[in-house]
Amino acid sequence: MTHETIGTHAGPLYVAADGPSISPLKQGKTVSTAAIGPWRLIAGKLVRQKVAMVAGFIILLLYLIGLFAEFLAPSLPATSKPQYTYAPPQGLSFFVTKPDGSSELNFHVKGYKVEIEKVALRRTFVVDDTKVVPVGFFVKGPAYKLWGLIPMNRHFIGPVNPNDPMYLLGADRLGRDVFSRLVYGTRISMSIGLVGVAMSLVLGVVLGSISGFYGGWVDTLIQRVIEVVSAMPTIPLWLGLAAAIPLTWSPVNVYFVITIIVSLLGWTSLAREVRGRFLALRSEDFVTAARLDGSSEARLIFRHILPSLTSHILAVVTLAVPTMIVAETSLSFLGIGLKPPVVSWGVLLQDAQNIRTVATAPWLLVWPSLAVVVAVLSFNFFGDGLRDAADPYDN
Amino acid sequence: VDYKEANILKEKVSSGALPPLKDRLPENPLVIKPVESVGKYGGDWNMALVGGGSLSMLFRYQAYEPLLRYKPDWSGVTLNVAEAFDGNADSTEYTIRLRKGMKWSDGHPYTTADVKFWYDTILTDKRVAATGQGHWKSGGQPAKLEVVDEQTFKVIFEKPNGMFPLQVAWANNDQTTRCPKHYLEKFHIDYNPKADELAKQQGFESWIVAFQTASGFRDDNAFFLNSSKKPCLHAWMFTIAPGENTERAVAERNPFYWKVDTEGNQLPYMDRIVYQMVADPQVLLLKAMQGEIDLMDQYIATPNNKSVLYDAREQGQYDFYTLTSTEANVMNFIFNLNHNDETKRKLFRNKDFRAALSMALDRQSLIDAVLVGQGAPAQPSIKQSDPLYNEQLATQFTNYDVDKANAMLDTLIPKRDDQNFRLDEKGRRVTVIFEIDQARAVFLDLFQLVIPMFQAVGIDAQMRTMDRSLWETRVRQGRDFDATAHQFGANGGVAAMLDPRYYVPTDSNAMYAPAWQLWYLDRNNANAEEPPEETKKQLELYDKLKSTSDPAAQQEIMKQILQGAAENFYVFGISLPPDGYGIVKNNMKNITKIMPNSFGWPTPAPTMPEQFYKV
Amino acid sequence: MLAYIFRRVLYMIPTLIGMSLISFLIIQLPPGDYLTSMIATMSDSGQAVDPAQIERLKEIYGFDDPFYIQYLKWMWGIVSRGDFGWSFEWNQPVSRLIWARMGSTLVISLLSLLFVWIVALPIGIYSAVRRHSVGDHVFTFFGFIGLAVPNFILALTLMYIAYRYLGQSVGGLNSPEYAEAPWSLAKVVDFLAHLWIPIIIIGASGTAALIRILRANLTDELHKPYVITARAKGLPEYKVIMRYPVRIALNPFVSAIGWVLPHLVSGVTITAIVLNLPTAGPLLFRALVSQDMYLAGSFILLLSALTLVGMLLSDLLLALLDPRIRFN
Amino acid sequence: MTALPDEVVLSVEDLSIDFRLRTHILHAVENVSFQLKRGQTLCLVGESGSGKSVTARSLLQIIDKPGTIVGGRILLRNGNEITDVASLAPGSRAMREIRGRRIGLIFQEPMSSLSPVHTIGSQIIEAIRLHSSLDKKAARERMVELLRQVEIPNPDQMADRYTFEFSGGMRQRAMIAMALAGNPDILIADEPTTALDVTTQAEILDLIKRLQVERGMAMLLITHDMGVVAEVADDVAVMRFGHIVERGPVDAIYHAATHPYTRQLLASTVKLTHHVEGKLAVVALSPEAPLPILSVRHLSKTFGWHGKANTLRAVDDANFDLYPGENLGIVGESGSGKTTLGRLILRTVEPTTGTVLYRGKDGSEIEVTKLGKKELRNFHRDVRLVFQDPFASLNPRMTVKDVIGDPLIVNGLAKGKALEDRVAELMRLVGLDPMGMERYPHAFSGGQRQRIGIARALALDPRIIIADEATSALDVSIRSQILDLLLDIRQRLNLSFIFISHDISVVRYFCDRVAVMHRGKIVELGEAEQICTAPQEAYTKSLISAVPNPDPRDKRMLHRQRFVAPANA
Ligand SMILES: Nc1ncnc2c1ncn2[C@@H]1O[C@H](COP(=O)(O)OP(=O)(O)OP(=O)(O)O)[C@@H](O)[C@H]1O
Ligand SMILES: Nc1ncnc2c1ncn2[C@@H]1O[C@H](COP(=O)(O)OP(=O)(O)OP(=O)(O)O)[C@@H](O)[C@H]1O
Ligand SMILES: [Mg+2]
Ligand SMILES: [Mg+2]
Repeated sequence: MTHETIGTHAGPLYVAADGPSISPLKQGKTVSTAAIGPWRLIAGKLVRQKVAMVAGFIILLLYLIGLFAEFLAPSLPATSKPQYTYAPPQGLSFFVTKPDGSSELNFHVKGYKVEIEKVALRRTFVVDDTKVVPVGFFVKGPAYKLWGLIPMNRHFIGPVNPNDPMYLLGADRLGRDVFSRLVYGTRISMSIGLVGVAMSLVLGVVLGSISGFYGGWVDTLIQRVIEVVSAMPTIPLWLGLAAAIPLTWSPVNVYFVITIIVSLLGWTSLAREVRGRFLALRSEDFVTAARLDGSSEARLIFRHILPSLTSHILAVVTLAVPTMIVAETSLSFLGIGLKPPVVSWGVLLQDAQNIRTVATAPWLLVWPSLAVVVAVLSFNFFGDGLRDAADPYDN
Repeated sequence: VDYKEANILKEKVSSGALPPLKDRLPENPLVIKPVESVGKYGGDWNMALVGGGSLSMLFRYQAYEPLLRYKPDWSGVTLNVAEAFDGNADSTEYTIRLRKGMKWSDGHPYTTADVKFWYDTILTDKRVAATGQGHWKSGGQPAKLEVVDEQTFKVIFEKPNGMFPLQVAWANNDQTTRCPKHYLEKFHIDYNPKADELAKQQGFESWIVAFQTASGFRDDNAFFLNSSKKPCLHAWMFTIAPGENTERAVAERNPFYWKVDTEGNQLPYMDRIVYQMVADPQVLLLKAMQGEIDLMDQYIATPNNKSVLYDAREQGQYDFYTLTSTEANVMNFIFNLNHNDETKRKLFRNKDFRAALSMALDRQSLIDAVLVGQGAPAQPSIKQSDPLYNEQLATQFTNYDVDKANAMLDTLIPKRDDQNFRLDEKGRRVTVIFEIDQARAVFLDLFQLVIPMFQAVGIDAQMRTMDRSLWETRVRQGRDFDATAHQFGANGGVAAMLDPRYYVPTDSNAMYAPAWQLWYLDRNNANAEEPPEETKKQLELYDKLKSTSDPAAQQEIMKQILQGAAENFYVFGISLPPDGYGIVKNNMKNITKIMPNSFGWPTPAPTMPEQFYKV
Repeated sequence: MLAYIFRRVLYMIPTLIGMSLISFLIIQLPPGDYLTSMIATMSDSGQAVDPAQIERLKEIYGFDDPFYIQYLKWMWGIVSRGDFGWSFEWNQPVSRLIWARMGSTLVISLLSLLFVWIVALPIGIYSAVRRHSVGDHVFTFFGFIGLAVPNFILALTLMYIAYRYLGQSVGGLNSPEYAEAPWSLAKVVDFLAHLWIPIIIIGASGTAALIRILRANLTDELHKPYVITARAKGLPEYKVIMRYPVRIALNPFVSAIGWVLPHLVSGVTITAIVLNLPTAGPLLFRALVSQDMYLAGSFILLLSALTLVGMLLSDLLLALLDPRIRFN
Repeated sequence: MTALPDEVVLSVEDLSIDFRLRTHILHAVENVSFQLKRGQTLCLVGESGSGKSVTARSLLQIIDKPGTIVGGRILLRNGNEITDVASLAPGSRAMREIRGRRIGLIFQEPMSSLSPVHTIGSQIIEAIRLHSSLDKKAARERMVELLRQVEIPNPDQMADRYTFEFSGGMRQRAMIAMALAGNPDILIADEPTTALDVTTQAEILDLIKRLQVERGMAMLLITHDMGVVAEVADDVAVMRFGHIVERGPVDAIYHAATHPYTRQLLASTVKLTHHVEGKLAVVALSPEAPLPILSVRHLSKTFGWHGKANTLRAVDDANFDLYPGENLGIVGESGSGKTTLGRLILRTVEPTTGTVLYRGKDGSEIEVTKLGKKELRNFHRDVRLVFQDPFASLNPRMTVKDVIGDPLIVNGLAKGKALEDRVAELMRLVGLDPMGMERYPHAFSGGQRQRIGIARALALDPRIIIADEATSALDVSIRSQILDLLLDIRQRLNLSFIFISHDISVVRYFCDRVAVMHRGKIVELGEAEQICTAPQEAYTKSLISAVPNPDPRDKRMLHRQRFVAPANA
C-alpha cells in the first residue's frame, strides 16, 4: 500500500471556503503564497539583516586581502629601512597647495624631517609639508611572487618612486611598513587560527552531545576525560612539543600543529555546556516525537536537538575567534607561537607588548588591535545575523 | 680612632641589644674613601628583582665581599676581606691574612676556621656538590689549604696559578667569605652525627640535601634564597629574603659591618635595600619612570627603552650613568665547527666560508636599524683603547661586499638550485638554521634583517627561536645545531684573560667548538675531539698564561693568543657594543658615573654601594 | 542524591590518581629538568657551570631515578606525611609556597569574578532583551575590544595611563610606601587604587564572554510560552526575565562552574605576571617553565582536585537548576 | 470615552489584529466587538484558527511577535473609570496592573505554558503574592487551597512537583489555579477543560460559576465543546475567519441560529452524539476473531523519585488486546495514567513490569518490552503516537514542512519535490493550508498544531495509532471531519486506534470498545455503546453522568453523580 492511496481515495477532507483575509505586504502588490524551504527561508532572512550583511562583506574582504596580500601591500613585510624606525603614520592627501596658493590634484603623502637624538637614542620625525611623496595605484615596486608562484612587481598602491618613504600606518622599530605587514598578517590570522576554532568546535559539540544525550556510563566516561584534559598542564606540553618538533619545520607548520593541539585541549568547556543543554533537552516531547518518527540517534542529536543550541554555539565560536587570532601573543611567552619572519596580527601585537610602543608608537598597537577587533566583530555580527535568521521567533 | 655609627644602632647599643661599636668592628677596619664626599646615614635603596629566580645579580648590590675585590676601573684588584694577600714568586703559594676581630652579621667571629670548614665540607667533600670555585684548583686538583693561625692561611697549588688573585675577586668566586661554620655545622654529618635526623625533621631526604639547602652553594640563586637566617659579611643582610615573601625582599644594615669611611663612620650609610619583586621588566620600567627605583641598569636599560626613560627623567627625578661595555660584540655569529654532519662541518670549518658570510653583512644598516646608529662595524675583539687591541681581529672582513662574498662562495660551493640557493657537495641546499634563545630581543631583530642578507649570497639561512632551557640543551650541550648567536666574551684587559671565550675555546662558553673545549678540559671525555694544530697552539699559550703571575708577561701571552684568534677567525660579529646606561635618582650621592658592565665585575658593586647615600 | 554524591566522590579517587600521574608525566616532557633550567639562568648571567657537578646534583635530587620512582616517592610523601615535596627554585617546602599565595589569589580572583558577574549579568540580560539596540552594539563592541586586545597589552596600556596621567605607582597591590604599613584607611584606599587595573583587565576579557553567551541563550528563551505566562500573571518585566528565562539560560554557565574553582587559583596568569600581582598563577607559570617539578606537580594536583570538586558541584547545581536533568 | 452600560466590565470594539508574515499580511482578527458583563459568561466558539486565542491574548497585550493590534479599542472598566487597554504600552505599569489582577488568563496550552524548572506550587504562589499582601506561609496555604479546589489530589505534596510530573489535565488545572490566584474580575479561559475528564470538568466549571456568583467575575470562555457552552454560557459569539459571524444569547444560538456556520457546528455536535454509522463489526467479540495485533499484559509503571513512601503507580496492571482495524477508546479521570499507558506501549517510558506483545505484518509476535534499539525503531514505524501536547511535540526550530516531512525522510520514503508534495497533501488532508508550510510551529493556533501532529502520525503507513487527545483542540465541525478521515483510513488500511479522549461523545462516535481508567487501573472494558449508555462500574457511571448536554434547555451536568473513590489503594 502506498501513501498516495490515502490521498487519492479520501481526497482533501476539508477545504476552507475562504480563510481569514489576507493582504499583500505593500499596497498594489499581488500576494505570492508559495512556501519556500527552510534553508532559503534562513538565507532570505539573513539577506535582510543589514548589519550582518555588512559584516559578511567585511569578512569576505578580509579574505580577499589575505589572498592578494602581496599585491595589495605597498612594500614587502620584511623590508626594513633603518632610517625610518618608529616613523609615525603619514596622512594620505589628494591635493597639493602650490606656492601661488592654488591647489592641484596630486595624490600624495607627506615626507618626513628626521632628527637623531643621541642621548635619547631615537629618531624624531616631523611630517614635512614641503616634501611631497607622490602616491599612485598599480605602481611598480619591490618584486614579489604572488602566492609564491607568479613573479610580479606591481602594487595596488605605493609611492611612485619606490625609494620614497610611504608609511600610511607608520613604521615599526625596524623601519618596516606597518600597513604592509598588517595586510600580510591577514593571511595567516584569518586562516590558521580558525582551523583550531573549527576543530575544537566539532570536538566539543560532538562529545558534549554524546555525553548529554546518552548519559549513563558514556557520560561518566566523557566527563572523566574532560576532567583529565582540562586539568592537564599545558605549558610543559608546549615546551616538550617545542623540543620534539623537528627544527626543519617551518614556523607556520609548527604553529599549525600547535593550534591543532590547542583545539584538542580546548573543547572541554564547550562540551560540558553542550552536555548540560542536552541533559535538559533530551527528554523534551519533540525529541521523543522525532525518535518515534524513526530518527536515528545521530539524527536526533544533530538534526533535532543541536539546532536548539545554535545561538550558544555561535556565541562560543565568535568568542573563540579572537582568542585564537591573538593566541600567539601568549604562546610566544613559551616560544611556540608564530615567530618572525612570519607575519600575523598576533605577531604584530606581540611586537607591541612594551611600554616603548605604548608611550611613543601607539600606532604599532592600535592598528593590529583594530584589525583583530574588526575581524572579530564581523564574525560576531555575521554570527548574530545567522542566529537571528535561524530563530523561528524572529521576524 | 673614634668610630661613629648610625642612630638606629646607637639605640640598640644603649638598650643592650648590641655590643658597642668598638667591639663590633675588627681591630683594623677597612677604610673606604668616599667617591665624592662623606655621606650621612639613613634612607632606603629602592630596587627591584625581576622574576622569582634570577638572584645571582644580588652580588651586584649587596653581596660583593670577596677576599680581594676589583678596583672601580677594573684595572686590577685591591684588598677587601683580606687584610693581606701575598703570593710567592712562581705563583704556587699564597698567604692570606684575615682581619682580626672581624665578625659575621650575628656577631660570631670570622676566622680561618670558617675557611677550613668551607674547604673540608664544600670544596673537597665529594658527597656535597657545590658550584664553581674552579680557581681553587689547578690541574684538576684542589689546592692545599694550610691554616697558620686564627687569621692566617695559605693556599698551595701544585702548578703555578698566576691568575688566582684576579679570580678571587670574580663575582661569585667568594665562597670562602660566605660560609659561616657555626651556622652550617649542625647540618653536616661530620660535625653533627644527628644531621640526618635533623634533615628528615625538616622534610629533607638526607643531610646532604639539607646541608646544601642551608649553605646555598648549590647555585647562586639558592644562596640568596631564604638567606635571612644565614649570617653574612655583607653591608646589608636580608631580614626578608627573596623567597620568604613573594612581594618584596628587604636587606637591613649589618651592625657588624667592617668598613668605615675616612671619618670613621661605620658603613653602610643607607639603612636598607628594599627590593620589590617584579614579574615583568615592563612593569619595572614603569616603576623606574615613576621614580620608584634608585639605581639600576639591569632589565630596563635597553637601547629600546632609552627614549621613554629619557622622557620620564623629570617625573622620575633620575638621570643616567654610563656603562662601558665589556662585551666583545653586540652579537656573535657562531657556527658549529664540530657539527655532527660531515659536509656541514667541513663547510663551516672553512675560514673562507665564514669570511664570505661576514662580508655579506651590511653592518652599518644593522647598526642604524637596531642600535639607532650607535656602534661601529667590528668583529668580536678587544676595544681599540686597550693595550691588547689587535686590528686584524677587530676589522677583518667587516667591509660590506656582496660580490666578493659571492665570489668566495662560488669557489667553495658554486652550484645553485632553482631558487638560487647554493648546493653543497652532496647536492643538498646549503641551509643554516640559527638557533636563538628567544629572550634575546636584539638578536631577533638583527636576524630578521640578517637573514635576507645571507640569502642574497645564496645561503638558505633560517632562524628558530626557542625557550632558553631548550636552547641550553640543544646548543650548549648538543652538537647537532648548525649555528647560533651569542653575546658576552670580554673586550679588554683582565676580563679578556679571564674569559677569552671567542678567542680560544677554553670552556663550554666557546660554543663554536664544543668538542675542542671538551678536549681542553678533559682529553678522555668521549665527546672530546682533538683540535687542529693552530688551536692547540693557542690552548697551550693559555695554559702558559694561567701560570704566569706578572701582568706584563700575561699581556704578552694574551697578545699571541689574540693573534691566533685573528687568524683562526672562529666567529664573526656585527658591531662594537655601544655603551650602555643605567638610571640613578638625582638624590643618590657618591655614585661613579662611568663604570664597566659585567657579571664578573658585578656592576656596580666594585664602586662600593656601602658608601652610597641619599640626600 | 546522597548515593550519587558518594559515588561521584569514589570516582574521584582513581581520576585524581590518573590525573596526577598524567600531569607528572607531562611536567617531565620538556627536555632537561630543573637543573638544566637552572644552568640556563646561570649561564645567562655569564657564569659557566661544571658538568660533573651537575651530574652529582642530579643524583642527590633523584633526577636520575626513573619517572615512576620519582612519582611514587612524591605520592608516598603526600599520602604518608602530607609532604608535597620541595621547591628547588624557592628552596622551600612546596606547601608553604602554595599557601602563602592563596590569600591574595582568592581575594583577587573572587573580586574579579564578582566584578565580571555584576557587570556582565545585567549587560547580558539587557543585550538579550534589547537586542540590536544601540546599547547592545556598544557593549558588544567594547566587550570584543577587551577580548581581542591581548591582556598583556591592555595591562601595559592601563598601567601607562595610570603612571602618566594619574601618577599612580603601578603593579602589585600596594604602593611601596604602604607595603610595610599596617592596614589603615589610607592603605585600603591605596589598595583599592591598585585594584582597578587588574579587575578591569580580567573583567575585560571575562565579561565579553559572559555577556555574549548569556545574550545568546537568553534570546532563545525569551519567547518561550512560559515566559508569556509569567508576564500574563502581571509580573514586572525584570522579574519575569530574572526568574524564568535567565534561570534556564544559566545552564551553560553552571556547566562551566567546574572550572571556576581551579580558575580562582590559577587564572589570569599572564595578567598577573604583567601586573605583578602576588597570586598563584605566576608562581605556577614559573614552576612549570623552570621545571620545578614538585611545586608544579602539587599545583596541578591541587587544580585537578579543584576541578573534580568543581565538576561535581556543577553537576549538582545543574540538577538543582533544572529538575528535568535531576530526574533523568 | 463612550459611556458603557454599568454591568459591562470589558468592551471590545472593532478590534483588528494583523500578522505581518513573509509573504503577506494576515488579518487574523477583523472588527471584532463584544462585551463582558459582571457575573456573566460569554462563550466564544468557532472554527479552529479563527482568531479566538489571538483575541483573548490581545486583551492582555501579549500577542506573539509579528502580531499587532491595528485597530479598535478594548475598554476596561475600573470603577467609574474606563481605560483603553489597546492604547497602553505592553510593558507599562498600567498594563501590568491589569494582568493577573484585573484580567486572569488561562492559556490554551497549559502543557507548555508552565515553567519547566519551577515547581507548580511556586509558580502559583508567585501569582498569589503578586496580587495580595499574603506572607509566604499564607500564600502557600492559599495555593494549596486553590489546587484542592481544582481537584488536584494531595495538593500539599503535588505542589512541590514539577510540570513534567503532572499529567496533561493536572497541568491545565494548575494553570486554572494560577489564573484564579489573583482574584481577577475578568477571567479569560482559552479552552480550559480540553484535557479534563468530564467529571473534573464539571467540578471546575462549578467552581468558576461559584466565583462568578460570589464575586461577580465576568468570563470569556473559549471552547469547542458545545455541551459546555450549553451548560455555562449566557451569551455566545461565533467566530470564523477572524470575524464574529453571529452573536446572541445562548438559547437563541442553539435554537435559532441564523448563520450557516453556526448551524454546521450544531449539526456536527449532534452527529457526534451517536456512534458512527455503518461501523465495522466489533471484531473482538465475534467468534472468528483474528489474533490481536497488540496485547498488553500486566503493564505497570511506578514513578518514585520522591522517596519510597511517595511512589505513584501511574499505571497499575493494565491488560487488554487490540485487534486489527479496531478503535479502542480509553477514557478516565485526568491523571489516571492514560498518557503513561500509551507511552509504555511505545516504550518512550520504560515499564516497571509487564509485557507488550505486538503482531507484526508477517504475523510473527514481537515482545516489545524486549526489543533492542533497532527493532524498536521498526516498531515505531508501525505504531504511531499523536501527542497530547501538540506544542511540546513540535520542534520549535523546524518548520512545519520539516516536522511533517521528517518521518518520510528518515524512512527514506520521499525527498525533494516529492516530499514537498506529500507534505502539502498531508496538510490539506487535515485541513491546513499548505501555504503555512514554511511557518514555525509557534505561529499556528492550538487546533492547527494538533492537526500538524495528526498529519505527522499519518505520514508513515502506521498499523496502530495511539492518539492521545488528538482532537481536543478542534472545533466540532473539523473534529467530526477529522474523525471521519481517520475512520476512512482505518477502513482502507485496516488501521487500529488506541484513542485516548475525555470527550465521551467522540469516543462513542469513533470507538468500538472503550476502556475506562481510574487511578492507573482499567476498571471497565467493554463495547463503546454499552459503556456510554449502560455503564457497569460506579466510576464509569459517574463519568457518563457528567457529560454535558449540548442543549442549554437541558443542562445535564447539574444532575451528575459524584464518584467517591474507595480509600486510596
Ligand atoms: N514523569 C513523571 N514523573 C512523575 N510522575 C508522573 C510522570 N508522568 C506522569 N506522572 C504521574 O502519573 C500519573 C498519570 O499521568 P498521565 O499523564 O498518564 O495521566 P493521564 O491519564 O494522561 O491524565 P490527563 O488526562 O490529565 O492527561 C499522574 O498522577 C502524574 O502526576
Ligand atoms: N505568531 C503567528 N504568526 C503567524 N500567524 C499566526 C501566529 N499566531 C497565530 N497565527 C494565525 O492566526 C490565526 C488565529 O490564531 P488563533 O490562535 O487565534 O486561533 P484560534 O481561534 O485560537 O484557533 P484554535 O481553536 O485552533 O486554538 C491562525 O490562522 C494562526 O495560524
Ligand atoms: Mg486557540
Ligand atoms: Mg494525558
